[in-house]
Amino acid sequence: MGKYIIKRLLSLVPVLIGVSLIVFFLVRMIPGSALQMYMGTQVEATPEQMEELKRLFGEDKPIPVLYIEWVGDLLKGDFGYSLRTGRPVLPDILNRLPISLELTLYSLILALLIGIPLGVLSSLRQNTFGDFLNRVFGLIGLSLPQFWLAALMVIAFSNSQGWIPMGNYISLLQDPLKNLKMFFLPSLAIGFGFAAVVMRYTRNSMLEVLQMDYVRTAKAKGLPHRKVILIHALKNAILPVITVTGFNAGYLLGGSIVIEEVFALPGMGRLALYAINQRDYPVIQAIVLVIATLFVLVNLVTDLVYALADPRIRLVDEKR
Amino acid sequence: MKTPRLLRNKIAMAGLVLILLYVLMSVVSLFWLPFDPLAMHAEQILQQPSFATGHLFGTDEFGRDILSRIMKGTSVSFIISVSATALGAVIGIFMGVWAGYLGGKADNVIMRIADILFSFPSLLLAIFIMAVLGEHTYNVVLAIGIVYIPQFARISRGAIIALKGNEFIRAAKSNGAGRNYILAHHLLPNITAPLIVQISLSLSTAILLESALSFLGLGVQPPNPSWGNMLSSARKVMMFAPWTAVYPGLAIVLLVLGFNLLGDGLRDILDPRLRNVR
Amino acid sequence: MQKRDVLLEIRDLKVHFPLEKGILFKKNVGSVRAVDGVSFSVYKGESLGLVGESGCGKSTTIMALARLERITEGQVLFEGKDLATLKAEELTRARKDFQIIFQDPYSSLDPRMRVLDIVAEPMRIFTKKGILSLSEKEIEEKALSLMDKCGLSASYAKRYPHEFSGGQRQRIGIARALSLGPKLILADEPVSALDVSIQSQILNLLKDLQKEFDLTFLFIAHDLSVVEYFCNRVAVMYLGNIVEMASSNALYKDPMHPYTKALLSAVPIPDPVAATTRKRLILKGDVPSPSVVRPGCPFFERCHMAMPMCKERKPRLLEVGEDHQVACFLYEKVEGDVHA
Amino acid sequence: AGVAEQAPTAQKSPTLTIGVSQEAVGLDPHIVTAFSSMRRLDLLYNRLVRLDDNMQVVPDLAESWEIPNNLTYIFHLRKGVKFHNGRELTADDVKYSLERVLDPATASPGRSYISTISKIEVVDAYTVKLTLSAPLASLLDALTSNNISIVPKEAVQANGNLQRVAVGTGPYMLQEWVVDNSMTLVKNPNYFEAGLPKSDQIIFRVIPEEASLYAGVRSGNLDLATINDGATIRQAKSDKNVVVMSKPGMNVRVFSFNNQKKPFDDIRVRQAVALALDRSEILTMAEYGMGAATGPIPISAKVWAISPDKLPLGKTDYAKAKQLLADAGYPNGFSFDIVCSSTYEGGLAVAQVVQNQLKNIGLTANLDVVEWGNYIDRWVKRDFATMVELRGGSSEPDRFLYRSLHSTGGVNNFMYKDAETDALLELGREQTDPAQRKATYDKVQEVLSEKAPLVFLYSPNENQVTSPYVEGFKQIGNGSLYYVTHAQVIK
Amino acid sequence: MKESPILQVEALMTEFKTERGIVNAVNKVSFDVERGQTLGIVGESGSGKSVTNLSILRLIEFPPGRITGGKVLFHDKDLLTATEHEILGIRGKHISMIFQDPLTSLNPVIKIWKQIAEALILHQGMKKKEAKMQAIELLRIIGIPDPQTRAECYPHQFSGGMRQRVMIAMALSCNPDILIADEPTTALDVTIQAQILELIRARRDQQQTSVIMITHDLGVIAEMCDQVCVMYAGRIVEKADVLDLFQSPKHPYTQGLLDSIPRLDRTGVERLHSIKGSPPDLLHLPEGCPFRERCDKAMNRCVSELPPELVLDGSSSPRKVACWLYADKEEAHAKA
Ligand SMILES: Nc1ncnc2c1ncn2[C@@H]1O[C@H](COP(=O)(O)OP(=O)(O)OP(=O)(O)O)[C@@H](O)[C@H]1O
Ligand SMILES: Nc1ncnc2c1ncn2[C@@H]1O[C@H](COP(=O)(O)OP(=O)(O)OP(=O)(O)O)[C@@H](O)[C@H]1O
Ligand SMILES: [Mg+2]
Ligand SMILES: [Mg+2]
Repeated sequence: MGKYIIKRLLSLVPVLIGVSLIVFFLVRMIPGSALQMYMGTQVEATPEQMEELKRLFGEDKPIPVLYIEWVGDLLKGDFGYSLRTGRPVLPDILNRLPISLELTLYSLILALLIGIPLGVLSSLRQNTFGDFLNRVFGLIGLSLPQFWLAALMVIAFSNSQGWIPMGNYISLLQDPLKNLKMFFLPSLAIGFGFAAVVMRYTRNSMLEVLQMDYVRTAKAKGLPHRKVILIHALKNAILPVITVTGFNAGYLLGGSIVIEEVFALPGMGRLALYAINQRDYPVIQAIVLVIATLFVLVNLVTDLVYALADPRIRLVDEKR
Repeated sequence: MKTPRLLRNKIAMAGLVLILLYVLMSVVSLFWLPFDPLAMHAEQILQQPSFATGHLFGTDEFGRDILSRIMKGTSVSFIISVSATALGAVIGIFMGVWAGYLGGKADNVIMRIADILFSFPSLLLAIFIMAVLGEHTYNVVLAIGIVYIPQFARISRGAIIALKGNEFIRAAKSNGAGRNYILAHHLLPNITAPLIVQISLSLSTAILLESALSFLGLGVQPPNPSWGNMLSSARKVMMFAPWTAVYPGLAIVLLVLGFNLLGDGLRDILDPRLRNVR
Repeated sequence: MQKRDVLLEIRDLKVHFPLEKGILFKKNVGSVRAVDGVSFSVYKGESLGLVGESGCGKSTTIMALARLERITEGQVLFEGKDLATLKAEELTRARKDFQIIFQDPYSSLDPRMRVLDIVAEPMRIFTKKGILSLSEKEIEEKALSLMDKCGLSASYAKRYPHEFSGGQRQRIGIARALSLGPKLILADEPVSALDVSIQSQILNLLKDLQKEFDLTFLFIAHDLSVVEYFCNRVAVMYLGNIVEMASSNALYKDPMHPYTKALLSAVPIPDPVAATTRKRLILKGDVPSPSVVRPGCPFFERCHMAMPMCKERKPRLLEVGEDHQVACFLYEKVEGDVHA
Repeated sequence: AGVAEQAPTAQKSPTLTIGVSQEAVGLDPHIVTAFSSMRRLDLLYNRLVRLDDNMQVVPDLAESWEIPNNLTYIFHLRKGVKFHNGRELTADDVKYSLERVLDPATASPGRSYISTISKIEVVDAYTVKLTLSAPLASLLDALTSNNISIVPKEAVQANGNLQRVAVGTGPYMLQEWVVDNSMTLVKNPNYFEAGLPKSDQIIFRVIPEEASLYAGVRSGNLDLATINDGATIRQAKSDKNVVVMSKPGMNVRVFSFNNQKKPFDDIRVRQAVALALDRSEILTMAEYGMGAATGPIPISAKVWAISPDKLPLGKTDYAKAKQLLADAGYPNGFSFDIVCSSTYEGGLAVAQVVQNQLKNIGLTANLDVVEWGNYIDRWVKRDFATMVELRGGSSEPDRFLYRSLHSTGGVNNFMYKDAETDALLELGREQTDPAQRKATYDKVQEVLSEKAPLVFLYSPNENQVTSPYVEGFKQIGNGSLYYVTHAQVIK
Repeated sequence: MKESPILQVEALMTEFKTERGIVNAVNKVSFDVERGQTLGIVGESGSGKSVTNLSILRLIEFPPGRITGGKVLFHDKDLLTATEHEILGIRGKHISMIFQDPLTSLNPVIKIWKQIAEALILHQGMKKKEAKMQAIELLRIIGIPDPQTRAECYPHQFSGGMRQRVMIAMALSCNPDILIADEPTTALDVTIQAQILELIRARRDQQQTSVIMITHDLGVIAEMCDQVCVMYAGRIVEKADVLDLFQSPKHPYTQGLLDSIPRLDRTGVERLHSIKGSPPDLLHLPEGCPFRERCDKAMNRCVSELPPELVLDGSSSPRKVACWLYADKEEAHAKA
């Protein structure tokens, strides 16, 4: 198992190399530069000043050289300095990470809390009106643009204290209640659509599992319906849900840009958006790397959880 | 056999009807619109929906008729979602099919590329591409299409690998069929079912992605209306003129719902698990 | 003993599937020895049965000899040509002469093709490759006549496989196998998936076709009664090896290998009177894993007659009677004693 | 009932929370360019002189000053002013700070404001003498800029630059900065102005959505917020839970031409466009009326500005415009691109209205809406035919117009070269007599309106929304939050 | 008169609603199970064997399935009208089942001992620990080597034969009165099949359990059963003592079946008999006898009238046949 994890971690290397190459060169293909953004449309500068600025903004060397320097620094643990704020990149990213992680986690929890029971209910009443309503509800959930939902929430809750984060991040340790309160609406805005996904997966997977012979075996043993569903069916039906959950978790970590924007949550997504807008290359590069790493890590965790939940999956090739 | 199945599936039919309504709307919008969707009227800014003025969905901050703009935006949404899906599907399926069919090293290489694309969050990737290419409608198509590539690649690869184990593939081989022949005659025709489902779902997400991009100011650019940029500009005024956000939002929700209903229904129809076999 | 023409000869065929590990850089960590040194010949006009328990390598053997599975080692001489080393184009040419009937009537037909196209497909491919020269009309006529021979009426031509029952699908598969006019039919459990009443129809059909087209069969089954009925010679496989080979009569009357004996005694006989009197030889345990390398007799672990030497050396296939071969030290010893 | 309704004794809250839409980009006053940074610097540093709420230059670190001739300025500093690090400020710090700004290696944007300073002499610990190489009428105004704040040398040397630290003399000291979340400032107990600042603590919160900013004030999460967006202000105005402070600011929205690109190299074409643009309609539709029509000098610079309807081409006249177009050889109009961006500065809304208005004289404008970084790229490369811009104006005409419209101006991106304009701007720069200068700049405004190298449209309002409990805040009109020092929340 | 049967199935009817119409999967099926005896049910795929037995324990999924008529009397209690609570008390305790596919019939994510212990806890009121001990004991009895450690395994770590044994251990854990074995060996190799059949035989003989053995293998029937029912298209076409059935099959279908299997005990058969045609589509059952289209002896009457169940005299006990051939024969007398 330990060996397996190490192997999986090693497989990060090529992904990171690929991602870093793409990002590094892609970012520099975006028209405009950090220096231009910095100068804006109002500032005059003499040619000597421009030379100096170019040096400061790292625009004085060819891109491949810059790439190699950057990778060299990375290996030393130096992620560089933000061109926008002049602050070191890594601490700023690490500051935001908890916010994105929390948002992701809460959305997933909400989604699972809503999605799994609905999916199970729906599958048990397949093709009834209730099932139909459930599915349509789920599909509507899938069809709502997150940002629209979020914007409507901001309108609806603009008068109530504490529900809209307003750029004011309160950490879980500081005040758990306030923390949960401020994350509730953003998590719901994300979780709602994802709940629909969970519901669909749970439903489909339950439908499949309910036709399996072992469910019949359990019933033939005289187990009451509730136990058959909760113990025998759900344990199996949950497996594909684990996979999608993990998959979406990976996505959400870097993907809740719009929600962070609307609710003014200072997370990674927003940082990424700003960094792109400001051509803050070191920040963009670092974020993308961090997100890609997280993505791979989350996938690894998902696989581990999956292996825990499904004994058939073996992480290491054992002898049979 | 096929058509009646579709017709009998309530969910798919509901989706189809919704989509057809939109198609109708987009066709009508080519010839007729209640008002000029681009004409501004300083004296009619942010009017409430009303029968009396004829602005059934109200007007926006430039006094433009929202209904007309939504109608005009329909074709844009269709064009973007259809072409982005087509782009992603063609390239993704091509990659996935070959990866799945060839297996081994080719599979490894192709899928690693897809993985790298995959480990970018889709919106971020789209934002990147838009930033590099600039804000044009066809770049929106490109950005969303690229986001779709790995998804289609995965699905078609999975489907091909599942199919490869079937004995009829061996049968064809034993009858002297070559690689390309098997691909064209046996594999591709048989992966259409999962792909059709994926396509209809992709059509729906394309609309959502486009609107999210527009919402961030990166999608279809004003004054041309798209539902996303209508919402984006409504952001400022929606607190006191909620109709500016509600109707374009509903336009998105209903069409996306249409594609999702269709996709879900098709899945029911095409998924043998949910059917009584034999 | 009459002189018989050898149509197919297999010499020391081995098919090993590599067991791979690793994510990026795959490395071999052993192999599944699905077929581990099999030799036999198929004579013109005969039906050779290949029996054995699930996983013993029957399918792999014929898939390998049809070059649908990679051959690890060994020769496959078909009319003198070694199929194992033929180049792609020659191989295609050769395929005309040996065709396969598959086990699963559901997955062996492309669900998206019409029956007529399924039957005609091999002819179309060979025409396209310039090996046959048939017009589309000829192809269709031939396909229809084959369908007719296999008990499928012409009115089925435009239907899809899912509209047929298992038995009918198997008939489609048979018609397809016959379309190129092969000499050898490799039948991989063609009746295992079928109901008893249908099974006899198909077996009869195959017998009729054999006569009509002068076919040679390599017939796989796990049901010993079916093999007994259909084949004149039988090879018994265990864990990738042939442990006994004999004419049907000899094998069923006088099985020699302990495994064959156990196998025969385990087959339930539809006769309640006989059932009560029959003595059963019940084997312990299951078929062991083919990925473990064992130097000795493959049947060693389950054999009730096992001797110490069985664990160390692998017995050779020895001629023990007229047209009867066994791979077991029980008989080797006797032979050895005679010589000593 | 009277007793029951009586409010509990009003209590002063120690904290004032300010919502802003953009995060500060570094805090080194000599380096930063971003408006958002300036708003923090208002509270952290001082300059020699500052502007009051009537846009008058008043003492800040300099108690008083003398201008013996138009090339010499002598400043007398306050005594006992202490930096946040506890050291007293002296004339050496002023010399060091000005020299740092002037050093090209600092790459300070403030350099261009004061580049004519040729000599800085420390007369005594509390007196500094500046000598100019050429007259610069706008020097005092330039010294009010945040970019010319006075900083301690040792802090710069210790940190390389001051982007992440703040060691000023200002009323507040930097306590904590969580980027894109909040910045907490605490009262400077040694601040030199007696009784200031009023609040013990200031918290800046970054909330990018303007609607959310407004919601923040409404819900009491914020005490004060700066909001640009007209729509939001319009709504806030009808809301009794908040107080809206609004007055035309110093920025100018302009519609600019590339004066060397066909067809806008033809003055008649430019004039036609100028005549076709209806400022009040643009204001209504793009800003919800939150602004004032302006000519070349921001209308809020009351001393200098002339209202556009009193200037040439200030009133819409389609007939004349069409005639001009016909004269220029475009009787049927033509089509061209307007570069704009969806950020506030990028003026997308204005561009849409302009596009619509130009239809009236048969011109077809296509919007080239680009992302902000692209926009700047286009601007820098002068890759546009026309563009909607927001120009940062100034109450000092020289500071604004010279760099924008003089043929050698650092931000003259219109490629505008006109001898008459150049001469007038050079003259205005040297004149120290107010009446003479006024005459010169009246002429400048007339010439610029007539020749229309760009069309000055309006000055958007500077808006602050506060909760009703905020007392003492005043707007200056250039966005500065200096008067936060005077503000407190009393509930 | 012998002891009354332990289970009586009377005119059981089960149907499925499908997209294409209603399938009458089980149509008026009646049979009795005697204490300690083994009843075999043979028939082709789709003839309704499994559905019949699932119906006994009301394990038919609704929708699409529904039991539409008949009685299932267990100790004079009709299981079809029993309350949910009553039926739960019978399943697994008095009547238990083994299914065809040992691979899919065990829950893949639950440990072996837990799956066995479940029924013990439920029906015998055992504590968890006690149940685990008992489960391990059961594993030992069915011949799993090293039961202590193997109990902690998951099903996929067992071979097919071992899994099927676990199924049997599970089914027999509460000493049921009746064991229903639905093709328990179809998925297994012959040598393993022999092991499993041996195990069932031994348990049956020790505990006097009645067994219903479903199979399509006449060999298994011959080896295991006392009585046999032959099913065709949802009906029982012949019911007899095992000896009678094999010695003198009456129904043309049974005769055809017996003739069409290759048999090791009768080598050298040149050509098998085969029943023409294929089993009917239950959706479109023809009127009259469902077998008539494949029957060599079909008469006009077969086309229009469904043959009733006729009682004939057998050598050891009365036997029943549903075929018009015997309607006029002396020996036949229609069942009351
Ligand atoms: N592609 C493969 N990779 C690895 N192992 C394989 C592969 N194909 C077959 N095997 C293994 O080879 C052995 C022989 O398989 P084969 O299919 O030839 O058996 P069989 O005798 O045909 O069995 P059955 O009666 O079940 O069809 C089995 O253990 C199987 O697991
Ligand atoms: N869930 C279901 N939905 C619809 N029809 C069903 C369902 N289950 C069974 N049937 C139908 O009921 C009939 C009897 O099925 P059953 O499973 O009892 O056959 P069987 O005799 O056990 O066959 P096998 O030997 O294949 O197990 C079949 O025609 C089948 O199509
Ligand atoms: Mg096989
Ligand atoms: Mg069954």
